[in-house]
Amino acid sequence: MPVTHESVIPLLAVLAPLAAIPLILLSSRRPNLREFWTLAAAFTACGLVLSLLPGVLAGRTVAYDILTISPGIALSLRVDPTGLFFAIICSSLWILTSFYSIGYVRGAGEKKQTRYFASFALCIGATLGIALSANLLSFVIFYEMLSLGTYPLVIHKETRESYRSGRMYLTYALSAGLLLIVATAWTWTLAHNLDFRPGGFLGGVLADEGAARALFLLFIAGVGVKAGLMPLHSWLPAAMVAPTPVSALLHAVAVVKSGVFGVIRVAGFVFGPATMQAFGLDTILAAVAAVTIILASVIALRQDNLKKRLAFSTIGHLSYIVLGVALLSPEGFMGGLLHLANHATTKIALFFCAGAIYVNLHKTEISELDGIGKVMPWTMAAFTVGVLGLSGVPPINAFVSKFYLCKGAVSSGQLVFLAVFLASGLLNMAYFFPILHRAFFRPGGAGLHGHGEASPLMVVPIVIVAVLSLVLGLYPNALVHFFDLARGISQSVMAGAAAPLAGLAP
Amino acid sequence: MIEHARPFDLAAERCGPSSSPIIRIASRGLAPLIQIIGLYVFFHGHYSPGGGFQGGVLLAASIILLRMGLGFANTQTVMPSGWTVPLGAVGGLIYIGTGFFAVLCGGNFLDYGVFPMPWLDPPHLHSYGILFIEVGVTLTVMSTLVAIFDHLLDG
Amino acid sequence: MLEIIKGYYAYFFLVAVFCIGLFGMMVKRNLMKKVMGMSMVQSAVILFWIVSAFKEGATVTVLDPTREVENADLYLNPLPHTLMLTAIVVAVVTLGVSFALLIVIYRRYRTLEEPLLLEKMQ
Amino acid sequence: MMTSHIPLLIPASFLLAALLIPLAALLWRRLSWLLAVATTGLCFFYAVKGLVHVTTVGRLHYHLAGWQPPFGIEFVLDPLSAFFSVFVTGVALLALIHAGRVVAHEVSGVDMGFYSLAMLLLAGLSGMVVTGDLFNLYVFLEISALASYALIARGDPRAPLSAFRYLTLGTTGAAFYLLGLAFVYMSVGSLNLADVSQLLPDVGDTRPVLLGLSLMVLGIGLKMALFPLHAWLADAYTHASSAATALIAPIGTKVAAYVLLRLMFFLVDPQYLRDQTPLPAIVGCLGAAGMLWGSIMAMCQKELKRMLAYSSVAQVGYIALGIGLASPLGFIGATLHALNHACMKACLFLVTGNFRVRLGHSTLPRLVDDLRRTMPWSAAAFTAAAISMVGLPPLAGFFSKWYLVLGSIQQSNWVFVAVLVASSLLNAVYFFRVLERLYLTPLAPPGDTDVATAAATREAPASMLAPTLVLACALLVLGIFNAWIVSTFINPMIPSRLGW
Repeated sequence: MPVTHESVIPLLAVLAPLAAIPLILLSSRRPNLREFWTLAAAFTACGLVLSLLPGVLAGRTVAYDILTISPGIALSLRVDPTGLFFAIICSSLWILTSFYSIGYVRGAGEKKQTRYFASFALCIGATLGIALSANLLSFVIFYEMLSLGTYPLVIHKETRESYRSGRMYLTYALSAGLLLIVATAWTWTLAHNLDFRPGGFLGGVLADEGAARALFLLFIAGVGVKAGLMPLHSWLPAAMVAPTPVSALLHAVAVVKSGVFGVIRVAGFVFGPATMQAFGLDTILAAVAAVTIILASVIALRQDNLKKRLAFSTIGHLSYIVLGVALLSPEGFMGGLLHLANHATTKIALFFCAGAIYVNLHKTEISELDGIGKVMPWTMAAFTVGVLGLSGVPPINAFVSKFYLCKGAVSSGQLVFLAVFLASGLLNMAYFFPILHRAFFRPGGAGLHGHGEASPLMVVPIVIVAVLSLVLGLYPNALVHFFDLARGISQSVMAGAAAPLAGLAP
Repeated sequence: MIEHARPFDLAAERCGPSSSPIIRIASRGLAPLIQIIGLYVFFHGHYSPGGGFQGGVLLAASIILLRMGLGFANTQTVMPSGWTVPLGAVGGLIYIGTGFFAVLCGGNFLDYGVFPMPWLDPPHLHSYGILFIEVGVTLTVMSTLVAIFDHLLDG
Repeated sequence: MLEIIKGYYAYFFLVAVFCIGLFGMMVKRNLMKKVMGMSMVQSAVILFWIVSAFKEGATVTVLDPTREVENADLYLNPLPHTLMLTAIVVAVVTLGVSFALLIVIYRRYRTLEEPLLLEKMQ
Repeated sequence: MMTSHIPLLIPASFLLAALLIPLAALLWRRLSWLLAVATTGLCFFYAVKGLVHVTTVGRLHYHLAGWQPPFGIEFVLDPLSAFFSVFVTGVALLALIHAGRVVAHEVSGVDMGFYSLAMLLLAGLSGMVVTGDLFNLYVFLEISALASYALIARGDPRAPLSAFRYLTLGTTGAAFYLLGLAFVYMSVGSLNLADVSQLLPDVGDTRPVLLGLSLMVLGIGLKMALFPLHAWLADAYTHASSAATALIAPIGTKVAAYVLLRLMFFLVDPQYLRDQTPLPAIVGCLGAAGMLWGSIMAMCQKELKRMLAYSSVAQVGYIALGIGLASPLGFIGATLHALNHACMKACLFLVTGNFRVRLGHSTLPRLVDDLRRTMPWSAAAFTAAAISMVGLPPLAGFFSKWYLVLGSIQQSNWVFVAVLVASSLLNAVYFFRVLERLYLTPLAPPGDTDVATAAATREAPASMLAPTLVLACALLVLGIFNAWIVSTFINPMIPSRLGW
């Protein structure tokens, strides 16, 4: 195991957003000061997380025990490459979303903004906690906090429909949390250890296949709700009733990604490839993921509401990552991890555009989007970049991860999943390109005269995210070494923790 | 339950002196006798059947006999109604007091052996210790029963 | 069969009293009858303790000069008797409290029949 | 000198206060409340001192009136009883501080009676926790029961009948306990708990002992409102005055649970019980059934206090489940849940008291004005307690459920695990229903809105709000330091005979 240092930075990174909550609540009368607190928290969290990057690249892992929860298990944070990978995505995109949501909330005139920003900060704090948690129990604790933090956001509009989807979200999230608690307790009884270890720690402990399958299903059910696996996905489209920045960051990046991150932790760091192979668990996971990809893409075809279509496309792309993990091949695992980052940037661009269109033109249905290309050129350009990326067209980053996913499918010899990836690429085009066609090639509808771009506070983040996707597409290792991190992680997991991370020189 | 101006007004109205002189005179004659028997039963609780509880009941019976015979208002001098509940509390306090007195004298709660009475050997100390307890019990039982009678009358 | 009954007739009696008491509490609708059933249950238990202290041919535990002191079998076991003094006091106090409650209920609702009470309370 | 007297001082000073209050009330009306709070505070201090002494030095044995154990009554302060006496007196202290204004507002007539009875109740409860003699336990059981009947009877018009129903059931329970004790006494010959547990193994014919034990468990189950024997609880807690409920609800059933712990873990060897007899399994299954039934009933209640009463039945089911596991993890889970639930339930009932004093009612459909603005602190305390009851991690409720799940899985008892999950979800349903009512502006205007109260409400007075907030913060502290609580206080309690 690489040498572990004791340092308080991971704790500060998690505490930064949480500390902002009381400040936001106190300064509810002065919006500008309140927004300043959100931005300050965003920048500090991102700065702290990035400051950890050189250490991790050089192979050092940093840990911090907050307190012992129950004898033998501590609520502790540990910055290993996987945790840092997810933390970077969340904290960086939080900055962009903060700017965007300030523009959005003021543009759409939302009420109860203080509660909005406070629960936003709580969610991000919990997500960072999930990313950096060192063992299963800390993961569950932050997981439950995230479920609680998201509830006020889902019911933000306080209409009857938002209450209903809020209740549905809560039922799914709480039952998932409870299943996870039971699974964690079972793991503790079996292995008396909950700390994540590359290559898994349940190797020698699981005796019979039935128990292993039951435990795996418990974990996947617990984590799969947030990862939008098919039978447990129906809360995600319902949660689209929330304001768009919430859908953008939470239901495209933070909440659902923490579900997929949970799948990565369970598959890679609790069970480990060897045990999954031994008990045939990977085929279960792969089958569920493949079905989800195809079904989600097909349903997305028929959705007229823009945000619902994006939601189903998110469900599909999340299962890309799950399928990548289930392939149990180094390239597949790496492809999944990369897609975690790439899908985040592209999907957040699409949601931002949907938000800008709503705020600017008050249009939510796709059939109303005729000719807005001329009215909102920058937004629709970013939208095009996002769409091309998700369909797997080369210059944008989603292509890189899809390429490695296909390579993983080929190297693991399961060509059926290769077919699934390619078919879903086509389906992506099938449900995204009509939107582009309507926007650019259809004559402008009636109410478009006199409308320009949305406010700069919203358009600038959209363009930044689109450019980010493009840059990451051309230089996958740019800025934050996503590529090296992903390769290092997949090697360590596949080799079963034998290969130390030292060989990860930039 | 309408509250009268002063407590026990309703009781005073309801329970006037008895109409027939025989009862009035007999109750005045009998009451002291019952009280003496009550005290006798109380004091001889150690050797013969009896003790604090039974003594208290007899004393209460005599007071209630007077209440019924001579009327509620006239017998206030014997046992004022307002005093019944506090007197019961005082009885309990005597019981607890002897217990704590034993603690103060260094022994355990209710351990009469440690009472600072050098001229008595332990067995006698125990019997006199019990006596203090019995006094408390008698007082409590008597006043509680009279309190029940008064409050029932009072509606 | 006979010596079983001869040996344990007290216990059969107690079981009968206990069951009658429970039956009374459960089935009777009048609250006062429930209180009677309750007191039967309590006295059955108290008597059960007293019966448990019985010894063949033993006398009450008061020093009798004619009998020696060392032989314990000649005297009944005093402990259950003393304990049951307290249990009797407890039973009396419970009866007292239940009667107080019944008086309050009667004063307010003018009836002690449970079905009528429930209607009046709606 | 004082520490050796602590086991006695706690019940005795409560009794002393119970007798002093009628006299004190003659001098000045408010003095009875002050005396009650002062005595409870003193006893809380003694209990804490006792707990510190027990964990550092060792057990405290106190022979009443100097008689040695097998004959005389012995008060014992060991880790379990010290732990329970601390949180019983602590919660009672907060409830009594809160009761100051509520009694003046709700209970008609002289409030001396309330405080004197409250002291008597606490004397009985702390006596039950401290005594080492089984018959003395019965006497204290009856004292506390009688005090609670009287406390419950002074409430709204339906209170006397529910108090009467509680009285009949409670007395039958006590009669069963006494009957069971007769069997145990006849076969063992001693009444001192430690003495009996040593004499039991070499008792030849074990049938009467087991019958006696099961009768005692039945009696205590009735006092503890274990599932099939809980009929009295809902009416009793709903119709009593909110001050009485806030005092009785959190600690009444917990002390009965303490007695059940004593009977099932210390009187008889739990290992033997679990292997030879179905008793722990029955208690566990009744607990599980109670958890489901209580939560389901709580879901369909309109009135907040009745809902909390049914949720009490469910939470007692958790403790019974822990006891039913008859393993160290089950023991830790049951004890920790007794502590957590006492604080949670006390906080919830105090908040209900705040609502009743300010709004005049606590029926859910009529909680019209969003209390988030008018009573922010009470609503916040209610949210903290609700989240802890549902069992979400940062707060205390999660950790006791964690131990219960661990214990169930260790015995691979999947039924209990499923029931734990299901009842946590049901808890979530009926608590979030109330939270939604508190925090979100209602959609359809409910039928009979008494608009008058909407404008008049303002935050509860400080003397009622302070204990509520202390309890809410206590939940967070208990959650965070639960590992320390388990390792320093609960582990030394586990009976040595219980193998892992």
